[in-house]
Parts: sequence; structure tokens; C-alpha cells
Amino acid sequence: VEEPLIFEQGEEGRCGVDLPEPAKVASRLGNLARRKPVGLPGLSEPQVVRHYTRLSQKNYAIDTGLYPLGSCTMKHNPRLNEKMVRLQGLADLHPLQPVSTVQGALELIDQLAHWLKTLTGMPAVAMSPGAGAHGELCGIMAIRAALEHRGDARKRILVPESAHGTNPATAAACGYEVDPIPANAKGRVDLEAFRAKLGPDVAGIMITNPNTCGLFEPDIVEIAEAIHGAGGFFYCDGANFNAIVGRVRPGDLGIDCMHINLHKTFSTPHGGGGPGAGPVVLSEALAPFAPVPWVVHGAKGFDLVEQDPKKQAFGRLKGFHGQMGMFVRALAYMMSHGSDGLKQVAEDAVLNANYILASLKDDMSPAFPGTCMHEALFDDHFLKDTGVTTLDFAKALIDEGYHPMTMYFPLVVHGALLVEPTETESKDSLDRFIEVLRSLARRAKSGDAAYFEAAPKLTPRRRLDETAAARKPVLRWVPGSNTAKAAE
Amino acid sequence: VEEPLIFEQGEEGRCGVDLPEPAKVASRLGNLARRKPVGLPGLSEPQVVRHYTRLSQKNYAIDTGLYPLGSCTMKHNPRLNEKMVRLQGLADLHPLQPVSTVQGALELIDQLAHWLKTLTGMPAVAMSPGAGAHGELCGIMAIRAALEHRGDARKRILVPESAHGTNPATAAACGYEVDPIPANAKGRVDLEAFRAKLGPDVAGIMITNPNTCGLFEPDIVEIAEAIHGAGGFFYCDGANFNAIVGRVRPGDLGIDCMHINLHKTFSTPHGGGGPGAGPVVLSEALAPFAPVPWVVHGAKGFDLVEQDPKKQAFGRLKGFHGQMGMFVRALAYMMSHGSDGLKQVAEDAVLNANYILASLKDDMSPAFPGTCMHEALFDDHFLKDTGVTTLDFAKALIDEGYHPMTMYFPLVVHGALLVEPTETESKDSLDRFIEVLRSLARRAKSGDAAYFEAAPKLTPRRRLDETAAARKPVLRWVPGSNTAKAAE
Amino acid sequence: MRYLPLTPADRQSMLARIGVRSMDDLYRDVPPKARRDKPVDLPSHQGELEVERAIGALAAKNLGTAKAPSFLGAGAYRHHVPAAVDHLIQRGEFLTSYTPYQPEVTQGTLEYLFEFQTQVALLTGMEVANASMYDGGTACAEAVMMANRVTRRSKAVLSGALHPHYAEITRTHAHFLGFKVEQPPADPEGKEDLARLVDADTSCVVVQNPNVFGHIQDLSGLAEACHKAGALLVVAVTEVVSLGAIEPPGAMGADIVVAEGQALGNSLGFGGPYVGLFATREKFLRQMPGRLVGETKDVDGRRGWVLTLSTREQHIRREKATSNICTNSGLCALAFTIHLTLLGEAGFQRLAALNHAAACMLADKLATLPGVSVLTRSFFNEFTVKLPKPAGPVVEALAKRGILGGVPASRLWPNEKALENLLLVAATETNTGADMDALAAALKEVLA
Amino acid sequence: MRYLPLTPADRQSMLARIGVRSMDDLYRDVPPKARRDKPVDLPSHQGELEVERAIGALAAKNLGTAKAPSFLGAGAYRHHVPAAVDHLIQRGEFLTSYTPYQPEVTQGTLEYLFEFQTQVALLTGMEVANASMYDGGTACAEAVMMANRVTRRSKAVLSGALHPHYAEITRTHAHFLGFKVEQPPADPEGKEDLARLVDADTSCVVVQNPNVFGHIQDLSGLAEACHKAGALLVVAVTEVVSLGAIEPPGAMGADIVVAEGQALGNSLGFGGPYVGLFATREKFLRQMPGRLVGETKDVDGRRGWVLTLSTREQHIRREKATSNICTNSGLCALAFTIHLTLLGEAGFQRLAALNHAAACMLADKLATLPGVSVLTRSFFNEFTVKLPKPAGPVVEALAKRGILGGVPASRLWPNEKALENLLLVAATETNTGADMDALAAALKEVLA
Repeated sequence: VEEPLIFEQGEEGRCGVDLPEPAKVASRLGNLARRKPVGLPGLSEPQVVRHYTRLSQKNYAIDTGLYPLGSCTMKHNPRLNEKMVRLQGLADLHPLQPVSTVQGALELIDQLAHWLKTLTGMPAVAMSPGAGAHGELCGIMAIRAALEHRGDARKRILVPESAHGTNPATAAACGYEVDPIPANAKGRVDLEAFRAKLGPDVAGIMITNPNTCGLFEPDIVEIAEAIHGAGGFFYCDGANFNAIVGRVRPGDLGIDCMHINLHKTFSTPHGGGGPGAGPVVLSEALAPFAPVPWVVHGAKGFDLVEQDPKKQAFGRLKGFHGQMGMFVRALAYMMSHGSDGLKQVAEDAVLNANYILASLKDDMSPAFPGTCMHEALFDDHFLKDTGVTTLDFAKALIDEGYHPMTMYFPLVVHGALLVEPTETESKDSLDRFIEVLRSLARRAKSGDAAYFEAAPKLTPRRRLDETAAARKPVLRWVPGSNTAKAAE
Repeated sequence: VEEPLIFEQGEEGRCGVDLPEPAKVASRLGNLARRKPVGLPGLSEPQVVRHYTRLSQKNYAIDTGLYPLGSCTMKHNPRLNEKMVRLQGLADLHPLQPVSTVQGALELIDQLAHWLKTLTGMPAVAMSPGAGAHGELCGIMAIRAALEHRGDARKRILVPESAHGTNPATAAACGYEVDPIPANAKGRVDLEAFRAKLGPDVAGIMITNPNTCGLFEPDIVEIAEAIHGAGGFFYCDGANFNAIVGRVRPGDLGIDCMHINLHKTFSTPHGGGGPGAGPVVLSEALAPFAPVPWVVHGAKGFDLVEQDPKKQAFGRLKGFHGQMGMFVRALAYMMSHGSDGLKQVAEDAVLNANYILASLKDDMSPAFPGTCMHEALFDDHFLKDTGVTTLDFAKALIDEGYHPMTMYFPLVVHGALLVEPTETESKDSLDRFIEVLRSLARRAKSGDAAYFEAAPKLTPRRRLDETAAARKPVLRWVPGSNTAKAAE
Repeated sequence: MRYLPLTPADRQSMLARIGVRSMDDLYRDVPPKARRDKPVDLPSHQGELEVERAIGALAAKNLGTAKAPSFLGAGAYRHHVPAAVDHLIQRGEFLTSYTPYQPEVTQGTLEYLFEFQTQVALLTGMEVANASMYDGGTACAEAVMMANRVTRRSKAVLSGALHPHYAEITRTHAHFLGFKVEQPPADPEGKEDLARLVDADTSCVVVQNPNVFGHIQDLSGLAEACHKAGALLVVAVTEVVSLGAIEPPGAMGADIVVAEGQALGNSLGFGGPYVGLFATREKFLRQMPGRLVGETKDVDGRRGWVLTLSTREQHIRREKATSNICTNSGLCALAFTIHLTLLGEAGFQRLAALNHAAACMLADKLATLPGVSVLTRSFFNEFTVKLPKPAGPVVEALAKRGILGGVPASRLWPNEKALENLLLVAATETNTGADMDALAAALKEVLA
Repeated sequence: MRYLPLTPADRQSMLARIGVRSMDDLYRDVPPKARRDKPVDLPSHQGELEVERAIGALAAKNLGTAKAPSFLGAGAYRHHVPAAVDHLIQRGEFLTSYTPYQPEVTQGTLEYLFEFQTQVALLTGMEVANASMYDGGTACAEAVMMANRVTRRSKAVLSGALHPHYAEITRTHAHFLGFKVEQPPADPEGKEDLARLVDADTSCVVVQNPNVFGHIQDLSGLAEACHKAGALLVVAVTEVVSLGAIEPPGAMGADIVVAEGQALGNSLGFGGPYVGLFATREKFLRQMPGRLVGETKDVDGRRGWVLTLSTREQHIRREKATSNICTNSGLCALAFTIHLTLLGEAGFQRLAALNHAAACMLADKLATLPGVSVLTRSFFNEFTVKLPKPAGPVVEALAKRGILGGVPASRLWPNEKALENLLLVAATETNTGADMDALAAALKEVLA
């Protein structure tokens, strides 16, 4: 069933809200009252509810099935968290109320900070970053601020080739040159290549650990010692913290800062692309440079520092105090799991990924030998000479009722397929998924490339022309543009 | 995608809630502690959320499309009402709290009663019936109680043949014989046949108005006068009140009682079959016999009468005080519409039905000439000699993305198709629906009976074997019974 | 108006298509004296903000159990409902769907009702269950009427310790259908002998377990007596969580079990809507009231579900139906089944154990108060205490102190002098030790 | 543990399949000194009831705007959000879905984002808009960085009446990227002349409208001055509802418009998550940050939507990306777009009119208080009053009386003595006449 755009459903004189007649007042809008209509369509509430309900039904979601996107940690999002964030006394707080009226909110932030610091073994945390990439900015800015504070202008940041694109983009956004480090044959940082890059102009290194190949960097302590020895800092990308939460404290590995995606490890909902939250834990060396605001505890209870009296804070990254709604959800999640449960989270995530890896090692081609952490990485060797690409293979999953895995990432592996089941999948669910992957792999090898090229067939839309979309971008509806009706 | 039963997903040792360890106490269960496990399956919360989300996706609903079930009034269910019923101070009230602690709840019931009495033009209302049929019981019991009070034992209730099955069932459940009245050629009560049935043993008549043919009974006042003249009472089935709410007060027509389906006219959600609520408005003559409890207003505020001091109340129909959750929703709906909006509701409902009737009169066969009220009734004349039955035709609608209309009801029309769009459908929506019906009617006439017989094809299940289900009923899961796996 | 999609222009063009000039033409069958041009005398439409304010103001006039230590039971119980339950039942595909008469597009509702039926049968220890009734009280009356049909007899014996509302509803139906009801007076000590009231005209004995005073009873002997006399044993359960801790009625010989399912998944909601459970033996299937979901196959041979045995029901059978019931309590049944699915075997048993432990602790605490005695020897999560003065005013005094201290027996039996000093007290997993201390302290003060 | 489906037996059999003996074997790459056998020093897992109690207790320590007459603005506004909005955004298919990188199974998200982009473009009077940013403040900084790229210049001129947080975020990026920022001091009278700061190195002028003091300004002249000098005009809007009443920035010559979208669909939530709006001219498209949804066709020729122009983005472009941003604010954008769809043209304009009327009435009321003057000549729903004493302590005194009376300028400019007596006061459709009377009375008392 097609669902027309709201602009194609609107009629003048229709409205989905009832508002009282405004009191008659002498306008204070100066001569700047709006002159033309906005151009918004008029719909009634029943139409609106149906429109968005129908749209929702065109989406795949964790709630509808296993969501094996590697590097994204698509785990169950508890509904308790949604209930908590909507509590009166939290949802209805204005960010600029007197601090005397928001003591509970500040305490909540302080509690969450305590959990994050304890789980990472780090002494400080900057709460305000709005997402993972924003947290990266925060961390690299703190590093640069610390270096500047000691009068040490450095210009390079080392980034492994397997890193998320946000890593190099962040380094560049902080004014650094990006210097790539190759991966070794085992999918880890090439220690020798790394050491060769070190020098007095290296500000730091950004390493994802567990890395994007789903592997723990065994030389992590050596890397930390080496970068520190060279006068630089160690940024850890915490995107994959889920694999080790409660079981390994990054602080014990010698890192200086790490962002934490609350929407990955701590289950705040992905929401179709956001919002996220990316608090950054910091070492003693970096802590003084954390951006405002800071929640502190003083004689009169909790307080907010919105301007650093010592002027060491590197500035401000975000309006107000960070993603409070995500803080509430994450704290509810942490309290629900507890320290025992969080450890189990990591273990089950790793166990599930290894179960998939082990179960499919003969039918698909693992990118690296041995076990993995929380995600299983395959390359496209098993598709060699079948005429089936990684993309085709992944799209065929859709017709089996699954969202595709992450494809062509990390870049260090040819035709990568990165599968992250998370800890919230049952063994039954994994068994069914494994069976589907196995039979697709066998089908590919049996020479049925046309089937894969044509997939998916059972979706609201089949493969879309992305090239045409980019060549002549149509980014908004304009009146009379309904090409859909014509096409059908 | 198949969704296994919870019993097929369970594993021992798994649980979707976390509860603390109970304190050690000396059991007071006597020797009656449970000896065997219940046999419930163990699932985690992620599995449970996914199970019910997936199940929901197998349902059609108002939120997903036009729901043209005649006689069911499937209108938009506002989400405001859902929010109101969950307010603290309403959702968390125990029914047996001291009345001093529930004054707001009693006031709410009183307000809703006021709206119902004013809209119907009736002096009293019994709030406790749990659904429409329960309201019918309430009304007929009140009639019988009134008759008994005046020492008048009567034994027959007159019921038109076009009535809902609940009408005769209710009369029987109150100890009455059911005496059917035929419909005339215009789909109305045959006035002469009705008069002929009158006599000193007739306790009353049950008439649905507008009736189940979607027509207003034009002789309603004459009928009321005649039944009263014969010493009987007039029960009006209010299932179709939506057609006249705010525009016609049933009290002005001479009725003695009428139930009101809050889940039809006043938009409380149907919820896959319930719960409903069926308050009954009563005339002065019947009011003293209303079942307890009654909400009354006295010197100390609102009070609940749970036992009638005069012993005239005919008894109690339901535990506690009725479907409070539905009262809250219905009141929110009424206040949102207001008296002006409710009149518009009736008019738009009637307009929408007539628009369908007029638009399809040439392609389908209206059961009766002229205009209708809130639902359009067709017979199967237009399918004559096509080999397509009413059932086939309706099932073919499913593949077009619509729920079927009501079929084979009312019984007085051959192969009836009863279409009730309600006022919450837009003209666009009706136009699309009309177009689909028109093309299906033409397709049927063009001789494509096989297409209709095979419909639906695009649903999670195709036509199901209802005969087999009834012949050897399987009403529960038993271990090892998953025939689905075998069949696939 | 936000819920009405037609615009004035739409209305004009639609009237033209219909071929009439105005709405009045469509209401011409209405007798002139009943036609209204002006809206009735009620307020005009209001926006959400205004409606929220008005209903919020009514809510604020009540003292809810979320704000006050609360020990009320007597047929409705406050339990903690996981957030996932309310989230899921609000999905539009459940909330705004109709009765699943068209199985091809309602397999979702049908599958959960089939699971619900299975859960109810398991909990009660019975063979089959229906897809729910209005509530426990109406289910009880339906059970008696069903027993009358099964046995072709016309006398029901009700326990004096059956919830008075259940008894009143049954008596109401008895009056209109002309069957007899016998019931001994309420005995808070749990010593009534119902077997002696069973005779050749008795269709059934109805007994509540735990009874309204909280007593848990072994019903095996009574079942035997019933069966010997050709009568059925009907067991009513008002607190379904009790079935996680005590022997189910089916194991004690019940023929029909009815229960109030509110305690799982559903809020107190000032008494409704709730969900009636109804279970029986397979041999009585065709005399059951209410909807039933059955397993079958579709034309492709795939397992699916349909409403079945509808030849018992009013929409097919009309005046010969087993009941006039049409609506069930679908959404409440959904909440019930989701909550129970989340609990599973381990969670359900632990929930029951927590309730029992809370009640035991509270009973011990109250028993130490001067002049207060606990009458109930064996109980689940509710028991009866005897106070040194009438319980009604005591409860009022507790409410003034912000404590909802239980249900005075006089609320249920207003005219029974002998029960006047009795208070029914319930405790659940939601009651903290602090709640209990607050009750004990306040009670001591009020009784002093 | 309720969120973990694996049972101990599952874990054993899975380890066996993997071919290791214990979990420790799977963590063997972790350096021994960092391996932890015991859980970290934090509380153990808790049930829902316990977590609800703990977080509920924190919530109860705050004075929420739902309970207190509240007149706070300065970048975050309390509006009434229809219940349907929150209902719909909680549907699991929206809530638990990922970024729509696989368009075949995410057309729902893509279609609403396309509608969102269109609405944002319409509201701001611009040609194109992206699929949202973190919030208004970060969008503002991104706009400046974009202007730098477009003009290849490196000086940004910021209005002194730009929200201080927006300015601070921009300065933070400026520091690390090495571009210059000039900003005159905050002028509550609305008389600053920014055009004189524009020079040949100026990439953009950033001005807020209505500005942080509430003033509505005609920006046409400034736009002209910018364009003449080859600079871009960036307009920031912190209260998006104002666009229903006043001329949109696009109509006054803006090149980039950024806005905080919280006011529609989203709760105050103590400051986040919010939703940044970002719109510009089509010719600057390829320099935009953030995600974009574009229309296209599928292999069957049917209209559909995809994420497009991702060669601007970090996941393709890495260090050469237009921004490091990855996450957008999808769910907040959904709330925004649903609220605006419900409002439509008529509702949006009326909502704006209600806000303006409320602010006018409140301004008139406060102006009558002794010693209080309203500084803002033309405003939408927020204005600045000058008090006879420092506003910070006055607001604290009001809070003690249960009234959230506005944002003292000292909260935003703690070190500006000249602004110390100023109070920013906002009124919306949620404020009743009684709220306003309460504020006036309390303020009078506090100032006396």
C-alpha cells in the first residue's frame, strides 16, 4: 500500500489540533508579521495517526527482528527507560531553572557519571557531547587543549585504517592532520608501523578497542606506553564498549579518554538515526580541560559550573547540559543490569558473536582466524566466482526477514560483512539466523546469482537508484511533483 | 514470517522480570502450597516485546486503514483519551477506597452521566453495564423489574428480525420469550405486523434505531405510543447512536431505555474485541429500578449507593462501579468534541455513508432505495450469476488493503454487505475505497470468479478452515503439538 | 475540529454527489418534533490542553494508591506492571482492531487469545478456557447459569464467603431466570459446611478460594460431595496471583473455574475494565459462554487460528445462545497475557512468594497491636483482622492520615453487625516495610 | 536478568560449539592486568519496581514546569504537545530502528525525514534543509564552518544578542579550527550595528531572530550588506513557533538558517535531546553538513527515498567530510514533524498567535509593577524586563514561592554587570491568566 506524502493529503481548512481563539491584543510584531502562508498541509488527527502508523510499518526495527548491523550494537531497548524519561519532574524541567529547583536532575547526572567512571576506571567524565562523533570531538579537543596548555603544538593524529570515518573527520575538525596506520594480517594495529609514525609532532592516537574487525587489540598497553612515551595522548573510540563493559576497564589499559555511545552500550534507542549521547571519560591529565557545563557537589548541594573560573575548560560543545533524556534512560538501564548484569551483557554479546562465527566458518569466510569479540567479520572470499557481491548477498537477507549486516566496512577487509548480534538475541534466534545465512551462502555457491541480484523482492520498495538521487537531488516536495502517481 | 507460540519459545530458567528474593517467612499456605509447576514458558523481555510486536503486525486496525464494518462504528480512537485514563489519581484508584478519597472519580462519573443524559434527553442513567449486550440486559431487567413492581407479569418481548443477535439473546436471558417482527419492503419495522403482535403479555419491544439496515425508523413515535398504550416498554438498542448523536435525542422519540456503546459512539478503543462499556439511559418510570451502584451527590459531596435502601434496584450487574477506564476516555472524547462537534460527528458519519451509497449505486446494488443514515447496505443482486458470493467479494477487499465490510447481516437482506465508514474518514479515503469497490464489482461481473474464490492471497494466512476448527476443537497448546513446523 | 477530516468544501461536493441540498434532507425520516437544529445544551468543543486540565483537576481530587501506603484488596489488587505491557497494548494494531471475525487479517489477536486460553487453563488446572469475560463477578454468574444448563437443575449454593458482588450478580440473574440460590451467612472463621446444602436439585456449589476473608481452603472434599450428588463445583478466584503459590482449583476437583484477572497486567483503575477468566472441563465445552479461539489450517495447510464454536453464541444462535455476551475483554486479556509471559514460570512463582511473604510480615506486625487479632489461619496475600471497634470509621481515620488501610467488611456487608469490626487487609510486592510500619503506627494511634 | 535471553544451558552448549572451555578463553587478548573476574564496585541488578522508585525519588526532588507557573525561555520553550505525537514516536518501528542506510526496509524513516526537510524549508523560507542536527547551538557552529567553506574566508561576526551558548559553541570550534570570531557586547536595546564589522575576510554574520532578548529585527538591510561584501547571512532561531507569526529569515535574505526545533513536539527535558534545524540555498547544498534524504525511484520505477549526497559525509569522505557529524536527531525530528503535521497551516499560525497574545498580556501586566520596565519594543513570545535589583536573587525568591519566573540574564552572562538586573520572560499557550497573575503578585512582593 502506497502512503502519499502529507503534502499530497492536505486540504485547506483542516487541522489536527484545536486551539482556542487568541485574545485580541495590539500586535507587537512591529512591521514583521508574516506576509505569506507557510505552505503547510492541513490534516486531521485520524489522518496523521494513520500516516505515521503506516510509515512505521515500512521500517525494520529491533522490535521486529534481529538487527545484525556490525558496529551499531542494535540491542533491545527496554520500555522501562522510556517510562522513566517521561516522569513528571524530569521531562518537564527547563534547563535554565534555578539550580535549587533541579537538585534531583543534577544528582541523576552525577549518579550516571559515577557509573560511567567506575565502569571505565577513569577519574572524570564530560557529559555534554550529543553523540559518539561529538564525543570524539570532545576528546580530541581536550587533548589539544592539554597540549596547548603545556605549550606543545603538535599537528598529527594517528588513526588506523580500520577506523570509523568519524575518527579522521574528527581529527580534521580539530585542526589536525590525519596519519593512517595500517592493519596487520591479523586485523590489529601494526605495532611496528605505529612505532615508526611516532614523533614529537604526534598529538595522539585514536584507537577503537575492540576494533572494527571485532577484535581486541592485544598490544593495547604497549601502544599506550609508546604514545605516552612520545608525549602524545591515547584516544579510545568506545563504540565497541559493549564487548567489554563490566569485564575490562579501559582505564586499566592506559587510555586518556574515551567516548561512550549511550545508544549502543547502554541501550538508549537509535530512533531511526538519533538522538544519541556521547559522554567522554577523561584521565587526570585531561580532566581540567573538559568543556562546560560541569555538575559539581558543594556545600549547598549540587551545582552547575557553566563558566570555568580557572578558564581551563576548552569551551562549550552543546547548548545547555547534554542529552538529559538519554542520561535518564542509560541510568535506568545500568541500574536494571547492575554490575553483575553488565558483565553478563559483555559476555553474552561476545558469546553470541562467536557462536555465529563458529557456526558459519565453513560456509562463509571469516576475515581472520580465531575467535572474535562482540561482532563476527567475514570477507567475500566465499562468494568468489559466484557472481554474487557482498551487497547482493546482504540484500537477499531482507527477503528472509532480516536486516542486512554492515557491508564493506571495515575497509581493510575485502567485501566485508560485519555481523553484531548483541546479547539480547536468544540462541533460538541465532540458530534461525545462522540457518538462513548458511542456506543463502550455499545458494550463492550453487550458481543462482540472478536471485541475489534481484533481491529484495518482498519489500515496500526494491533496490533504489541512489545514483540518480545524488545526480539531481530532490530534497523536498514541491507542489505538483507527485511522480509516484504517474508511475503507478 | 511465522511467529511461534510463546510456549514454543520458552526455556526453563529464563524470565522477563527481575524480582527480589522473598523474605524468609513461615508459610501460612496450610497444606495447600502448589505441588506442580504451572507449565508457563520462560521468555526474556526482548523476546516478549518482539513476539507481541510481530503479532500486532498481523492485524488490521483503524490506525492502519479504513475499517468499514457496518454496525461496529470503527472510528478514530484519540490518543488523548489513552493519556487521560493513565493519569495518576485515576489509574491507581482502588474501587473500595473510602469515598472521601475518590471524590474526583465520582465527579467524573457524574459528569459523564450528565453528558449522556443530556445527549439522549433522558432523566437517568445506569452506568455499570460492561458492554452493549450487558446494557441490553440492564434495560430489559429494568423493564421486567418495573412490570413486577406493578404486579404485571408479562412474557413476550418483540424483536425485529433485523436485530443484532444480542437482542433476542438478551430477552431470553431475562426470562422472556422472543417474538419476531418482520421488516417491510423498505427495511423498516412492519407497523401493521407489529400492531398485530401487541397484547397484554407483551413486556416490551427492542428496536435498534437507526436500524441495522442503516435506516431511521420513521414510525418510531407511533411505535412508542402503541407499545406504551399496550402497557409495555420501549427498549431502544443504541448501537447506531453515532448517526444521530447531538442531532436527535432519543428521549424525544418516546423510548424508555437505551444502552450506549461507549466503544462505538464515544470512541473508546475496540481493543480486538473489548473491553466495552454500555451505560443505559432510563426514563422516569424505569429509573428507580436501575442496578446498583449509583453515584449520588449529597451534603458531604459525592457518594456511592451500593445497596438501595428502598430495595427497588433490581440488583447488581457487575463488580465495583462499571468500566471506569472507558468513562474517562468517553468523557475526554465528549469534551473534545463538545455539543457542536458531536452534532458534526453525526452529520459527517451520515454524509460519508450516503456518499458511498450514492457513488456505488450503479455498480453495486443498494438493498433499499433512497438515502441512508450512517451505514450503506447493499445486497448481492449485483453479484447474481457471477459465481462470486458476498463472502468472496468481501475477502477480495483484503488484497486491496481493506478490512471487509460486515457480511450477511442484517439477515433480512440477501447476501448483505453493510458498509459503515464513520465520520473520521476523509473524502480522499472514501474516494479510494469507492474506486476499489467499483473495480472489484466490475471485475466480478466480467467473469473472474476464480480470482475472488482464491482471495485473499497477500495476508499472513489465507482462508482458514473454520469447519475443521469447530469439528475437533483445539483450544489450547499442548506440549509437542506444533503442527506448524511440520506443515512448513 | 481535530478528529473530523471533512472540510466545508468536501461536505458541499459530497451533498451534490448524493443529490440532496442539505444535511436536513438526510434526516428527513426523523419525526419533526425530534429534529434539533441547535446543539444540545453542553459545552462546545475544547482543545487538548483544556481537556487535560479539566480531567487532571478531577484526578487531583483523589488520593491514589501510588501516593499512599495502600493495603486494599477484596477483589482488586495493586501489583507492579512492567512497562513493556502498557507499551505493547497501546500499539494501534491491537488497540484499534475489532473482534477477529476476519481471521486472515487478525491472526495477531487470534494468536495471543489462543495463548491466553492456554495460560488460563494452565493456571487454573483446567482443560479449556475461553477468550475472557467482562470480569470475575459476571464470569461467576455465567458459570452458575452454565452449570444449570449442564445439569438441567436450578439451584445454586453459594458460599457465604464468596465476594458479595459476585453473589449479588448471581442473585440478580437468578431472579430473572428463575433459578434458586442458597447461601449461608458470611463466616469469617472459615468453618461453613456447604456440602450439607447440596441436594438433588443443586446444579452447583460456588466457593471462592482464597475466600473473601483470605482463607485458603482444601476443596477436594466439597468437590467429591458435589460430584456424588451430580452437581458441579464452581471455584471463583479473585486474586489470580495466588495460583502461583497454592494448589489450583482444577487439582482439587473443580468443574468450572472463574477468576478476576485484573491482578496481572491491569491497573486498579477504580474497578474497571477488568478481565474475567473462565475455564472448565472439555466435556462441557459446548455449554460455555463467550468467545473461543481454535487452531486450524489455511488453504495452504499452514497453522492458523479462528474464532470457533460460534454456534453457541448470540450472533448465530440468537435467543438460544449460551449467553447474550458479545464483547470480551480483549485488551485487558492482552495485558494479562503479556504480563504473564514476561513472568513465566519462575517469575510467576516468585511474584506469588513475594506477596505471601509481605502478607505474612504484615499479619505478624498487626497481630502485635493491642486489641487487634488476625482471624485468618491460612492465607495468601490477604487476611482479616478483628479490631476493637467498627472498621469503617477506623479506615476513614487512616485515610485522613494518608494511608489506605484496607477494606472494612462493612463496605461489602453494610448491614451485618457481626462483621462490623472486621478489616480485610492485603499486601503485595508493592508494599515496602516502611508502608507496613506506617500502617501499624497509624492504626495504633487510631485505635488508642 | 530480564533483558538477557541466554540460559546457563545455552551458554554451555554455545561454548562447546565455539570450541572453547570458558568465557575467559574468549577474552584471552585482554592483557592480564586488565582482566576482571569480579564485577566492578557498583550495585547489583534491580527489578523495575526498585529502579522506578529510585528514579522517581530523584524526579520528586525537582520542581517541574508542569507543577509551577513557568515563564522560562531563552532557547527552550514549554508548549503543549498533542498526545498523538508521543504515542507515535514510541512505536517500536520508529524507536528501535537504525539510520536508514538500507532504504528497502526503512522507507518509513526516509519518507518522514523527506517531509521534515520540506517543512523546515517552508518554515524558514529556504530552498533546502537537512535531516536534522544535534541542536540549535551545534547547528549554528556548523553554519559558520560551512560559511567558511563556501566563502573560503575565516572570520565570523556574531551578534551580541545571539544566545550565549550558540556563541560559545561557535567560539570553541573557532579556537580549534583557527578561524576568527568578532562579537560586540550584548545590547539589550537591540541597537547593535553588525554591518560595520563586515570586511573582506568575513565569511558570515550570525544573527538571532527574535534575538536572545526577544527583539524581532528586520534583517534585510544586514543581508544586503553581507552580500555586498561577499559574506553570508546566517540567521539563528531559538523559538521555531515564532515563524508562524513573523517573516521567515529566507524572506529577509538569509543564506543559512539554523534553528532549535525543540518547541515543536519535544519536551523541555532539562535541555536535551533537542533537534537542530539547518536550511540553506540550493547552491550551497554540497557544503552542507548532516544527512540528506532525496527522492528517487526503485527498479520497478516506483517513487522512493534514500539517503543521498553522502559523499559529503564522514563515513565516505573521512577527514575530508563537511562535518564529523554522524548521528542526527531522528526521533526528535519525528516528534517535530508529527506535531507540525497535526498543526498544519491553520493550527501553526494560531499557535503562534496564542503565544504572541500571551506574551503581550504578560508584558502589559508586568509593566505596571513599580520599578519594572519592559525593554523589548517588538517581540514574539519572550521579552526582557528590567528590574530595580539583580534578577538572579529575584528568580530564586520566586522559586521559593513555587514560581519559575524567567531566566535572569546573569545566568547567561554571569560577568556582565550591565545586564545584572535584566530578566528574560517568556509566555506560551500553556500559561493561563492565573499563572500570569501569580507571577505579577509574587514579583511585586519580592521587589517590595
